Amino acid sequence: MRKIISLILLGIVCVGIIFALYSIPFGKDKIKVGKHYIYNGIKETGAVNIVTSVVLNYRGFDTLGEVTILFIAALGLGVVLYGKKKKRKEGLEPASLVLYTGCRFLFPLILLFGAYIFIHGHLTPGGGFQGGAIIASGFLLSYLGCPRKWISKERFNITESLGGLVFVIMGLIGLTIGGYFLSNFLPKGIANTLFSAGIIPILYCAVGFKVGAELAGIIYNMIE
Amino acid sequence: MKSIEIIVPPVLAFIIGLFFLGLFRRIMARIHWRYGPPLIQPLIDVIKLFHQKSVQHGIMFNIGLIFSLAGSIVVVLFLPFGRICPLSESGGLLVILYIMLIAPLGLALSGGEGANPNISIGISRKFILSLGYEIPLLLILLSIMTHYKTISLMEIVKIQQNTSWALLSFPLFLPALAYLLILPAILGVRPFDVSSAPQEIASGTMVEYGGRYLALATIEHAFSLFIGISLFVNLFLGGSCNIVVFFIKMLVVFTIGVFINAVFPRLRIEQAIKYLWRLPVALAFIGLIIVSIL
Amino acid sequence: MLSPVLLIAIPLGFSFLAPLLKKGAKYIPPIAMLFNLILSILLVPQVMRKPIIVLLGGGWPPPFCINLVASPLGILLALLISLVGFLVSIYAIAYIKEGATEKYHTLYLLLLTGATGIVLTGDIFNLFVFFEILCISSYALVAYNGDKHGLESAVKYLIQGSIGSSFILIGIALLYGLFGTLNMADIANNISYHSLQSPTLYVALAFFITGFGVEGAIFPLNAWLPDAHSSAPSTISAILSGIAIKTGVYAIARVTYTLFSAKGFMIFIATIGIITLLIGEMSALGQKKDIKRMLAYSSIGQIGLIIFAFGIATYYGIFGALFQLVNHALAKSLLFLASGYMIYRVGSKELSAFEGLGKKMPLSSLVFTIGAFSLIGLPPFAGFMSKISIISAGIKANNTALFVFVIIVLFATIIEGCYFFRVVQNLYFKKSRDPAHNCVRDGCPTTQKSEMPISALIPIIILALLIVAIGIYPRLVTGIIESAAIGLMDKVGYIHQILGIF
Amino acid sequence: MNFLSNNIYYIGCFGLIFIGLYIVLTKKNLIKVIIGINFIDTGVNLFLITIGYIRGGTAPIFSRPGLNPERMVDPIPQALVLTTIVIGVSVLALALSLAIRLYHHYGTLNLRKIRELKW
Amino acid sequence: MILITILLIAFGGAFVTYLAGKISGKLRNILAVLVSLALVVLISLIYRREISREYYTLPFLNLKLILMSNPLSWFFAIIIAGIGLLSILYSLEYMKDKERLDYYYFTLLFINASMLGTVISGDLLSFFIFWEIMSWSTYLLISYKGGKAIAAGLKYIIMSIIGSLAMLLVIISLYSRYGTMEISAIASYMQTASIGYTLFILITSSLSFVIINAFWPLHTWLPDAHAEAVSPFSSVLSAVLVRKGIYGLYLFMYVILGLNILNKLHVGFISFSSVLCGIGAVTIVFAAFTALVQEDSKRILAWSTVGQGGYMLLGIVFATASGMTGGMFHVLNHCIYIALLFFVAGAIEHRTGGIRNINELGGLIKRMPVTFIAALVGISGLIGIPLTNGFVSKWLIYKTLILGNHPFLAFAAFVGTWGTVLYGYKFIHNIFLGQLPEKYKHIKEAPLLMQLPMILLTVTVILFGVLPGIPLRVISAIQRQVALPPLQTTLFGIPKEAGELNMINVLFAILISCFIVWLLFRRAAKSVPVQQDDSYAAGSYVPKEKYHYTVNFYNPLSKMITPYLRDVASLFYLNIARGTQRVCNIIRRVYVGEVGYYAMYIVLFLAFLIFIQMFF
Repeated sequence: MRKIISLILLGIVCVGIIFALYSIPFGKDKIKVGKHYIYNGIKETGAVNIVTSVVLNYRGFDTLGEVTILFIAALGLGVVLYGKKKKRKEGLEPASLVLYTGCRFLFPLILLFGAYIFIHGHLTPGGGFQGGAIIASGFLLSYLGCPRKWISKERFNITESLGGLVFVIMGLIGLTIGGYFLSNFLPKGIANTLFSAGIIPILYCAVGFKVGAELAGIIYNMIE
Repeated sequence: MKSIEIIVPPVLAFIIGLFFLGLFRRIMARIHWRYGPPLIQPLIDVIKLFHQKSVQHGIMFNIGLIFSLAGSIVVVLFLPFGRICPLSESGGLLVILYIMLIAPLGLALSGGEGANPNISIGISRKFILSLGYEIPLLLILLSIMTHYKTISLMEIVKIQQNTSWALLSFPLFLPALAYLLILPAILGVRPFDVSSAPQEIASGTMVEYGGRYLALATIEHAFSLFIGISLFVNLFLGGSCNIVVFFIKMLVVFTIGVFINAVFPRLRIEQAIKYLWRLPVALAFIGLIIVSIL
Repeated sequence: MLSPVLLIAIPLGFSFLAPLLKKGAKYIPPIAMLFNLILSILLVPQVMRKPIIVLLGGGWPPPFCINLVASPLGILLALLISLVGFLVSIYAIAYIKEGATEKYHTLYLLLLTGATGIVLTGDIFNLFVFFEILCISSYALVAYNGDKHGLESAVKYLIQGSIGSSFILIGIALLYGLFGTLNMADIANNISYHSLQSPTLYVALAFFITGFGVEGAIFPLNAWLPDAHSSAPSTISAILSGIAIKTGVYAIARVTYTLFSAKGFMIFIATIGIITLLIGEMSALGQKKDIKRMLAYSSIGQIGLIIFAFGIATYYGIFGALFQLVNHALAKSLLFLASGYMIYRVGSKELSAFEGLGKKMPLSSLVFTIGAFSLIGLPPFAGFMSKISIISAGIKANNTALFVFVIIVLFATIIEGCYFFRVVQNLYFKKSRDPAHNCVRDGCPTTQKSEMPISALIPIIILALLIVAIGIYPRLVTGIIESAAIGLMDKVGYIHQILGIF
Repeated sequence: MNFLSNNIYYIGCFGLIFIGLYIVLTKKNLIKVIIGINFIDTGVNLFLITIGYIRGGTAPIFSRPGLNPERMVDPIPQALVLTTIVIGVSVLALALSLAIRLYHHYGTLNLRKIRELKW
Repeated sequence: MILITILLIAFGGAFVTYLAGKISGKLRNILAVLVSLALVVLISLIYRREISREYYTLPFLNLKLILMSNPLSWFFAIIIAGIGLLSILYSLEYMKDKERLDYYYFTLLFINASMLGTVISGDLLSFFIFWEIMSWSTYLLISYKGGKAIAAGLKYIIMSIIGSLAMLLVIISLYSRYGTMEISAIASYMQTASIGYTLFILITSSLSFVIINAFWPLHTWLPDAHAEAVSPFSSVLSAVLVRKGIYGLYLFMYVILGLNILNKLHVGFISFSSVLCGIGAVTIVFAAFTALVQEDSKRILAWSTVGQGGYMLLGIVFATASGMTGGMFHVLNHCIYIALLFFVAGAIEHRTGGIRNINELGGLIKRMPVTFIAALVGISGLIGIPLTNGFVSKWLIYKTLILGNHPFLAFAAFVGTWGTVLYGYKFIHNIFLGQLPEKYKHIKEAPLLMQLPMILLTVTVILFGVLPGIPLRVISAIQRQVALPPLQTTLFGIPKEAGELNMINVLFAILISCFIVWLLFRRAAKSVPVQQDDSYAAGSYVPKEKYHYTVNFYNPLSKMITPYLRDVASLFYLNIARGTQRVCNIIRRVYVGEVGYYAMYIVLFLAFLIFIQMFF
């Protein structure tokens, strides 16, 4: 019964969507505001990766919100899982040597790769979130592979907070210097070089650290 | 002249009322095939009672009774007696209706102070009974007042004297009939004497009275007889310009009442109410409807 | 440098700072909210003259970057949020004792930031992001108590909320596909060139209303509300009821008025509002046990009233709606806060446990009564003024359907009266039944007064005073509400202000 | 067939959304419901990307000179999707943690049994 | 400025009294008395002022708040202030050892203040605001005692809210139509309104007044509320608050609409007035007979309050000089004697330790003579025995009814009066007369502070009964205000041209006859006081406990009428309330608790939206 009703309802919605999508043909060029970004993005922000310039400059405020959401998720996890009985996995078998060594070997590499991703966010595909996720995967690996080598949660928290603060403070500095919140007050440099695009790399670094720390923290919380 | 006008009606009412009381016993006796007491026996009784010592129960026991009698006297002052009506300009029939309340209320207050269960029962019955006859009575009075478009009793009498008796005029004979039917209840005589049933509740309200109290109560009874009958005469028989004619009219009405009294047994209170709220109310109601439509 | 962006940035900064402070975290929300409060009060005169458009990012003209619109409406709501947020956070200092307190305070601040962002932003996707900030932090906060009910309601809230968010996102995507822009003024501009015939717009509007309706608690999308309100900590219930659902309503109003200007659709909105009102109030009357649940249902009812007033679609209607929104935020947070410590003291949410509490907690009971009276709409409290303006708007609209709705509103008011008076008489006129039953926690002697701690008392007294003050002197708020209502009605002006900035 | 090939992406993403919705509506296991929500999220994200797509377009990155800006896909949806993914992840994480705790309290994840709060 | 001063003193005084109570009880009592005294004085000062208005702008919806004094409002204001003062005086002793006195005095003063506000407001909005304040503050005081009072209060407040919302509808509708709330302006606009609209206004607004005045189908709140409130407040409730309904009806019918329009409002036989008359008549009869079977002293009085309202209605509905005067005068009279009677009931309650069941009492005349006299005079006023004030107003009303050819209404009124006689006597008999129960052998007369208001009121009852010209002059000023022909009056009654009533004649007649009878009585042989059980039992043993016949006093009658007195209205409302509860309970089941359904609601809503948008 429930299934039938669900199907009927979804059918009606589906019909509506089909009607709606008539006006939005697939694959046609219907970019409006985006075009502006594509044509003026490099000039205005100095970032070659237009997506990055959108993410951190044109729509930098969204990104701030996004960072905040991740932050909230981390905090929320802390709230929800607070007071859960901590069961140290005593009977946990230590990982095999290969795994252990592999993990230890890979861990810095992964971190490095993540850092690369977010530092070069304005040049290549990728950025703070991607880099942060990679870093977090490194921590996941280390948690799985080397259970004894856990990094204290406090540090994650501090990194998180600092990352967020850097973002906000950069925005405020932009407000005081450039007149707009998150305005690009640093010199834009030459396009397609590492030290270009003003504050975008700095913000991406902050985001990268923050996301990494947060995801790692989430993982930590979940595992515990 | 004015002062005589004020003094005459109560005195006459006193005399006529006591006479009616005597007459009442006399006629009853004749109907029962025995000699009755002399006609002035009530007067003698009253005088005698005034000289007897009695018991009393408190201040309200006295005041209530005094109020009661005084109220009756005032009612008499409001009723046109022949041509005499001392207080005709003080509110008319509506005032009479309300002042008529003083007498039973005073009696009830006085009796209530006596704290005898018989009295309380008597009072309770009396009030219920009065509610019983007041409803048709009110309808009757209303139809008269509505018909003549006045609330002044003097006016009513005057109009009747100019035209014809209400008893004989078309819609008003119905209320008149109803009045006759409830007259015994108004007078408090059998079949409606359940409130003072001597055999059952030892005369009800009267049970604690003796001496001057009983005397005053008797006088009050006399007055109420007078009031009930004279009201009928004034309302339906066109009153009279002449005291003698007026008296004769009263006598006729009274006699009819006594005959009814003599032949019916006492009704229980529910029966009385049922009786009063059926035929008389119906008659009066129909009369009122006709009057108000006309 | 009094930029409205600070209303968002500073609390965000503070909340990032909060985890570093550990014990001191509980003072962060009051400070941040006090800052917001002062800032928004300072901004009011400026905004009343001319809305401030704040550009973010590189400062490119709209629609090329996100912008904040500090219109009278936005500032009014921001003021409300910071005021209620400030007071509730003071209350929370003493109230929140157990659990991950510093996380609580941070999340709380973030929730308010999200709400502020929603009311200030001029970009539909940014609105969505702030919406998510608000929602996700409230999911977490609802579960804060960590008991089974809190978790259950949080899960339910989360499931419904995320469906709603997805719907919003679909709506955004449809609009973006149609117009290629995310700026609300720009979209509105485009829509007013299009006639509203395109089915895409219909469907997008449907998605928007459904999505925002989940947070805005319109019937039948509000099933999360009674659960969440009743099982969250009282401070959070207060904020959810006073702020969170208001932002949902704001979003609906924004979408319908500014974005779509769906005039013909308004009567439908009014109908939804009336249904919500009826269902909410009647459920509240039916809920005889759990006081917080009753209050939650009452919130549903009040939201229905607000939405109904928005649906009248005249200036007076919007005025009444906003006025009611403000009053309800004040009164309902007052009620939740007052009931918070009452529940704490008697150790039960049962209505019957509150019997005779008027003696033990005289001030809390008094303010509870004031809040309840204000909600019923009794003069001289604030709720009366707003209710009367809604009713007068409904009658002035000169529409038979609306007139019938007004009568239903009056009927609902009666129901409201029934259940609130039930509580009031429990507080004052019933003798407390079982002494042992009353004080479970704290071991307080039963005869003794056990009023709230002073830091919790101050906010609720301030709220009560505000309610009375607005009721006696409505000019306190009506000025800004009037210009907010004009602003919301004036779609062309809105577009012009934003797009015509350069 | 032409219709299908033209709209295969739309069909795909809305297919995901509807499957997700269907799961949420009919399944009673909390984990499944969470998965359903994730389906919806993914579908919506795909839809966003699809809307910004141009047939034969390239990524909007001027990694080397001479790229044709006309052929670049819309960068905005990509930026948006970045945000929505993060939101999805956050919700997912929170949902899962709630599920963990809920299981502790109720001993079940059957949503038909987790209904102490009602009416 | 005097009007705003009055209001400020009234409201401010309430708050100050409350705060003073936190310092010391004595200070509070003094303040309460002073405030209410000041109100009486101030209001007396504005007597004879010509119609005066004071404007205060409410910066909201562009409305002006107007305070206005005119004869009508003065009439009601002085009643309110006077009864307020007396009840405060009375409370000083009565409430002495009760709890939460600050609250009590505060609320009582607050209610008085709001009632004053309603009568001196010159626009409908402030009228409504004060009205609502009055409603809820009254609720707070009705429920003050707890116990049964809680339900009574709830009943009251719900009905009162229903009424005031109806009034709100009217007010807002008038406002949206004419853009003003000023009574005089609306009155001039209404002259041109359509019949239908006028009827709507009249019927909807009178709903509220009918409720507050407790007319028949909507009376159900009153008996409970009056019986359960504390006695000084019951007197305020019954004397003043309830009569706000009459004020409101008068305001809407005569001040706002005026005679011309009222006369137009009829469909065939049935006119608005005739419907009201019917309600009034039913109220009178029903209430009188219900009071008859009550056993609770305050409940009897409460029902009598219901019933007497009918007389007022019958009076004011007929826009003749005598009817209107009678109605208004009856408001005043009823207020005086019912306050007196509630004071009496309160005094008895106070001395006997809260006994309200009159069957348990008896013989108190010996212990509480002053109270007895007060009760006797009060009941006489209630019945309308000549020489009490109630008589004059009833006389006027009857006269109007009879001469206006409404014999059936008059009949109802008369029957009601007879009912009143019965229960009035029962009240006195069961409480004061007869045997004094053992346990009350040693109770004292009511304290002096409680006697004082009773004595004052007793004197007033007689005074207005003998010299009705004094209040009638004030009332005729009211009539002039609404362009009705005023009734000619003399000091002792009504002159011959207007239908002759002369109370001084009646007074002398009664006094002289009493004197004569008393002389007769004095001359006769003396009597000996005896114990009450002596004569009944003739010396033999009777149980001491109780032989005073009180229980079920009018047994045969009650048996006959009780089947007809089932409070159908009350049951009906109860069923409505239950039904609503049930419906609410069902509706709340929408929130089933299973999240799948909730999700389905969401999708359903979406589908529904899409559906209707697609196809409509």
